[in-house]
Amino acid sequence: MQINFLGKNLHTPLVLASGVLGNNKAILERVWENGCGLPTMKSIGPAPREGHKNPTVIDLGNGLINAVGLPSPGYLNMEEEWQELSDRVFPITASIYGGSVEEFVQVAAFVSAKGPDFIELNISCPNSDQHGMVFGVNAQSSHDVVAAVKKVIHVPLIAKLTPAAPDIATIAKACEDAGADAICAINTAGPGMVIDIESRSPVLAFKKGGLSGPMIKPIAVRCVYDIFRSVSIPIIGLGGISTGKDAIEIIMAGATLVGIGTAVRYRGITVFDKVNKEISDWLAVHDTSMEEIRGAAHREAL
Amino acid sequence: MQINFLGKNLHTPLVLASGVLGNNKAILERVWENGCGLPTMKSIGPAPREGHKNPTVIDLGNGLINAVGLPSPGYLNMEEEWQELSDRVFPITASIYGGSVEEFVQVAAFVSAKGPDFIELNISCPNSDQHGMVFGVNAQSSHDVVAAVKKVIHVPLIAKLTPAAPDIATIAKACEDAGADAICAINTAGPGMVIDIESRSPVLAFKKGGLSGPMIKPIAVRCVYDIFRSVSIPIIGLGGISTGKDAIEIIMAGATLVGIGTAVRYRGITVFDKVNKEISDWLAVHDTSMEEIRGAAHREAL
Amino acid sequence: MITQLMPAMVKVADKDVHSPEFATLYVNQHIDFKPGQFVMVWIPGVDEKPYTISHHSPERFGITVEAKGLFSRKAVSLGPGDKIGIRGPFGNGFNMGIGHKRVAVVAGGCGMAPLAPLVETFQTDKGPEVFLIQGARSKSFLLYPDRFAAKAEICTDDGSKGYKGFVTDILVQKIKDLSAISTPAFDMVYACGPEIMMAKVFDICEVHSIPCQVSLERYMRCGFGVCGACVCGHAVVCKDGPVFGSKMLRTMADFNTRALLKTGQPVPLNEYATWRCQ
Amino acid sequence: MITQLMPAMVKVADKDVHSPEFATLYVNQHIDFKPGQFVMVWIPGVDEKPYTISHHSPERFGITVEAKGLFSRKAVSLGPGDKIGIRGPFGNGFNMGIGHKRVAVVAGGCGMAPLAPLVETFQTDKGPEVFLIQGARSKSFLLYPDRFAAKAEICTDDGSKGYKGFVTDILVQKIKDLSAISTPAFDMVYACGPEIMMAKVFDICEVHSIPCQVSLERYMRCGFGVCGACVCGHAVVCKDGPVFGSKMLRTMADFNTRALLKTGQPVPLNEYATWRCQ
Ligand SMILES: Cc1cc2nc3c(=O)[nH]c(=O)nc-3n(C[C@H](O)[C@H](O)[C@H](O)COP(=O)(O)OP(=O)(O)OC[C@H]3O[C@@H](n4cnc5c(N)ncnc54)[C@H](O)[C@@H]3O)c2cc1C
Ligand SMILES: Cc1cc2nc3c(=O)[nH]c(=O)nc-3n(C[C@H](O)[C@H](O)[C@H](O)COP(=O)(O)OP(=O)(O)OC[C@H]3O[C@@H](n4cnc5c(N)ncnc54)[C@H](O)[C@@H]3O)c2cc1C
Ligand SMILES: Cc1cc2nc3c(=O)[nH]c(=O)nc-3n(C[C@H](O)[C@H](O)[C@H](O)COP(=O)(O)O)c2cc1C
Ligand SMILES: Cc1cc2nc3c(=O)[nH]c(=O)nc-3n(C[C@H](O)[C@H](O)[C@H](O)COP(=O)(O)O)c2cc1C
Ligand code: FES
Ligand code: FES
Repeated sequence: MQINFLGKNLHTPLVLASGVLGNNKAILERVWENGCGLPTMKSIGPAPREGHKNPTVIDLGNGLINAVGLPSPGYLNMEEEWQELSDRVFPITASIYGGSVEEFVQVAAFVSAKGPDFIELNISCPNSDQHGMVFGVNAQSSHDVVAAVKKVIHVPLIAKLTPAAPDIATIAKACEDAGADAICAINTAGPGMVIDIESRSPVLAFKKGGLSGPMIKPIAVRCVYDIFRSVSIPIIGLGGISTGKDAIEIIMAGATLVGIGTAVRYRGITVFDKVNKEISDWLAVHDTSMEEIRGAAHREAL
Repeated sequence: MQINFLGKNLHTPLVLASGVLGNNKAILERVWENGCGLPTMKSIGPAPREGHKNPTVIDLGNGLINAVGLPSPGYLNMEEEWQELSDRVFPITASIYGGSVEEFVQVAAFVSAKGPDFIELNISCPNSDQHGMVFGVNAQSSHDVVAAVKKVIHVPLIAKLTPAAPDIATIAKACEDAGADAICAINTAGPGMVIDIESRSPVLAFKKGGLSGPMIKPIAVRCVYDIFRSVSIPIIGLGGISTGKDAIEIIMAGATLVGIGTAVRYRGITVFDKVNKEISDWLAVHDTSMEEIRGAAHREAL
Repeated sequence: MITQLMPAMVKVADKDVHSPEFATLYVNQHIDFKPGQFVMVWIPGVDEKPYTISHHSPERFGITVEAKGLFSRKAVSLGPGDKIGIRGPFGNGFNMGIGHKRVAVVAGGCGMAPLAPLVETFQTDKGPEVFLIQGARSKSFLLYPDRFAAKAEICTDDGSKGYKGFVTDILVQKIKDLSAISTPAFDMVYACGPEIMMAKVFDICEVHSIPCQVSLERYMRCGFGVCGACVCGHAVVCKDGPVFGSKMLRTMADFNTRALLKTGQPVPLNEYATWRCQ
Repeated sequence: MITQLMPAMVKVADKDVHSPEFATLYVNQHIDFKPGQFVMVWIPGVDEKPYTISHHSPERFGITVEAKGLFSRKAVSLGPGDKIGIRGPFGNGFNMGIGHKRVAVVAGGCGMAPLAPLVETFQTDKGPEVFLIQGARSKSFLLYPDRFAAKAEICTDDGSKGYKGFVTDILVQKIKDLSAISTPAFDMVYACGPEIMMAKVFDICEVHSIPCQVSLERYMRCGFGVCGACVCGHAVVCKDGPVFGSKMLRTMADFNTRALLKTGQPVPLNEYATWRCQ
């Protein structure tokens, strides 16, 4: 199941979604050993941030709602992690966020020098009032931030988009035009809210939170389908992918790599090995390949 | 459980969501007899429209995906229905849609004369390329269509909003400012897509469809919560409401009436009686009232 | 696994060609089933339509399709190895009652499809005596001529086989004959065919105080009682039906009078048929 | 019903005040349970934190809270009738083994909370002989003094009760004594308390080739292995733990060295403690 992605050889087509399991070497390595081709680090911000008070992550049964609130040591306080990661044997994507184009550029330039294999711009996180999402719902601002960051980094750039954009295909195109090397879709959907009726209070301390997991899969598939029609750069498809069949579905919508986040909750860290096996079994039974089925849902039926 | 809504007495606070069970008198009457305080008719358009080819509605287990495609006899071809409805003993809301402000006005003026109790503007349907949604994602266009329609109708106006709006609270405020008497939220979420991987083809003939039912409830609750903070007109809250507890939750977010659509699939037409009973049992056990709990999630916890 | 959720793509395992117009497609899959229930059949890129389960055993089922329009012609042209999407079963199915001694089953044309498994069930389970009346336009339109243990009363519009005339004529005659021996003549009359035929059966049964059940047909979208496409009076055909008993039929405003077009517009039944012929 | 999903608001049914710092809150609800598992406790408007289930019967459970910071002080101030939100249980719990003859249980301070139900289970189920060593700052911090059938070896930092000194001194001594009679001295050593204490226990056990299990504490958010807040080396404390055995501890980079702050930054354990004191 080896796959070449923007010039790097990955041992599997599966990506660990940003914000899941954090950014320490030992755990990212474990994920990689368990069949993840490309672990993504938790988004790194311009300054130290503790994130929101608990509850921050609640399991709704068919998906999660979370408002972790972009906790980050801040890009200047991660020497220890970079040090440890410097002799890693696996590829990583560093995810970053900022509150302005300047902040994005500052963080990106610094992080790029630390040698991640890819940099992902989180222009799509709904869990903070000041950060991220504002860029991802507008084509012009998405273009601006991608173009500015592209100038200061030396590794391929992935733009991570939000399904809250009124027209995600337009945003993706703007990112491609600005120099993005790949698109990652989608970040959490909604936002949503759950209220505990006994205490009459929203359960999340931040009140609202992003939705992930099985309940957002149809939204993720639609987004990847739309983006595939508007750009020619590769797409990392994620959002509710839990099984090999889910992965095949989003590949048929147009994804090159497939991300997994919430499914770690439902199937454990070994979800990567399981999904890889399910994908290759399915491909074998159907006598086909990843390349052949990519974007297949765009061809005329029968 | 009687409740006064914009001057009308309803025998229960439950609304039948538009597009569910159609717009013929006999079936609307049955729904009303089964505990629905206010049946909403299927959205009426400016011209006859057959809607999309099948599959148009698929059950995903925890909600539906649909792209029925706004079928309508067209407002000029409904004499028979209006005739029958003229001697009804129950209240109704007529839902309408159009492709331009002029069409909305044309349909609204005509329909208003037929004597529905309320008119709902569907400025939020995602299942057609030309109709509806375009208004609901923009505050200015929402304001324009509401203001124009308000001038030509003689019954209270309800604006039905889409969760696809980047900021639904702003849209709601624009509608209130333009003269809307109530807000209905939400229409279907997404849109989403499901692909059958065996035939490699999107299952819906229209490919994309709106999501409804339990999986969108957190989005609906969040929207009603946001709208409640920005307007002072009453809100019809719907989206995934299936039980009395769901209804209590959306009332605590700020809803005055509670709509039910997809739950008809999961609990039958008697879902209305069931939910009414569940609501009043809960209120009794907690020694409280609908009025007291409305918007309760906005008060400080404990 | 076939469920009411996403269509399951399954292979057509076998095909019986009954006549140029009729074919039965078999699928080697288990499906829950009660006679009278239907499935939604999806041909990707074409359309999705409801079809009665006309053949059923624990590991196999079949649907019988009459080539009429675009979709059904495509369905009839499929053969072993072709794939179709199936979701279901939907609908209530026939109420087979308890302790029935004698029932009549009245089938018109393709209406034999839902009734056939009913007849089979009755004939195996030490069920009631079944009086089967089968009608069609002409001989070649008679479905399953050799399927049942008991022989059927046949009638054709053109007299090419059996009695020349309507199934209802035979039903009336038989009720008269039997009334001499026992009352009621039948414990239940089951009917499926053109709606006008079913309306006549209902009227006849009402006159003779015999309960009846008929299986209705309407344009369908969801198949599970939400979209409203199939509404007939106060009844939701896909969910409350497609089988309705005498009590329901008595108050069902649109029975034998109106049906909804795809637009949702209610029109007289003959206009509905014209639209279906486009 | 209490599940791992949305917190269930439940009433505090009873409260035991052990000392000004410690209280146990009881809830009259069933919860699935294995000794060592924990629940997330939510006080609306305040925060949500993990607490070990320290008392358990089929229709009731309890948590013992030490008043340290904002949240735990609030929790300790609650009483019968007050409501708290509970989700869980989470974590793996202790592996109680099969056929153990003699085990040691080493508790430091509040570390007694997860170990107490383990001791009880061992003492009822014709389990192994339990050698219990309990330590605390001073006498008033000793949890559950009269809870167990067998008596415990007590030690306090200030000598206000029992031996003046560390639990680990007693463990070493006991292993020596027992080694004269049988090898290994214990089939398993279970420990919970300050991480430095657990690290010492682990070292002692390694030297004497005795397997051990310790229960770790880290800042937590989700409680079910997704958010990464509680990661310790390659282990996810809330999901793979909180209980870890010798094999895992041998390769767990951050054990007794680093923990993550709320920001996600890894810091030396003492710095983590300082942050927790803010
Ligand atoms: C519950 C249910 C069960 C069904 N079971 C079967 C079955 O077992 N076998 C089967 O062949 N069909 C069955 N049908 C009908 C089937 O779903 C299709 O409507 C039919 O196959 C025609 O589809 P089409 O797209 O090919 O034709 P269309 O393009 O829709 O219509 C063209 C032709 O259909 C005829 N026609 C279709 N429906 C009507 C009608 N209501 N009244 C008058 N004329 C009509 C017209 O005369 C015309 O010749 C069932 C329908 C329902 C609701
Ligand atoms: C799996 C698990 C089970 C737990 N079970 C229990 C339990 O049964 N009973 C119980 O009382 N607590 C338990 N805790 C700890 C509990 O979750 C809280 O962290 C604790 O109650 C302090 O919360 P706080 O908000 O009141 O204090 P904070 O405001 O977070 O911190 C203030 C005080 O906490 C002390 N403190 C907290 N954590 C540490 C630490 N890691 N190292 C050093 N000092 C620290 C500081 O010294 C300071 O006095 C458990 C934690 C985990 C992860
Ligand atoms: C607890 C949690 C934290 C997340 N944090 C981040 C983050 O820091 N940066 C980011 O780009 N996405 C973050 N996400 C979004 C995921 O990377 C992913 O896009 C989303 O969850 C959809 O995928 P899934 O359904 O497989 O989880 C987070 C998701 C969860 C559940
Ligand atoms: C099959 C179907 C058809 C619908 N048609 C309409 C419509 O015509 N007009 C409209 O305003 N909303 C329409 N809706 C949206 C519903 O009225 C409702 O807003 C949405 O389904 C969320 O509520 P629910 O989760 O209770 O179904 C339709 C929904 C479904 C499932
Ligand atoms: S087909 Fe949708 S309600 Fe019957
Ligand atoms: S608390 Fe979230 S992974 Fe452990």
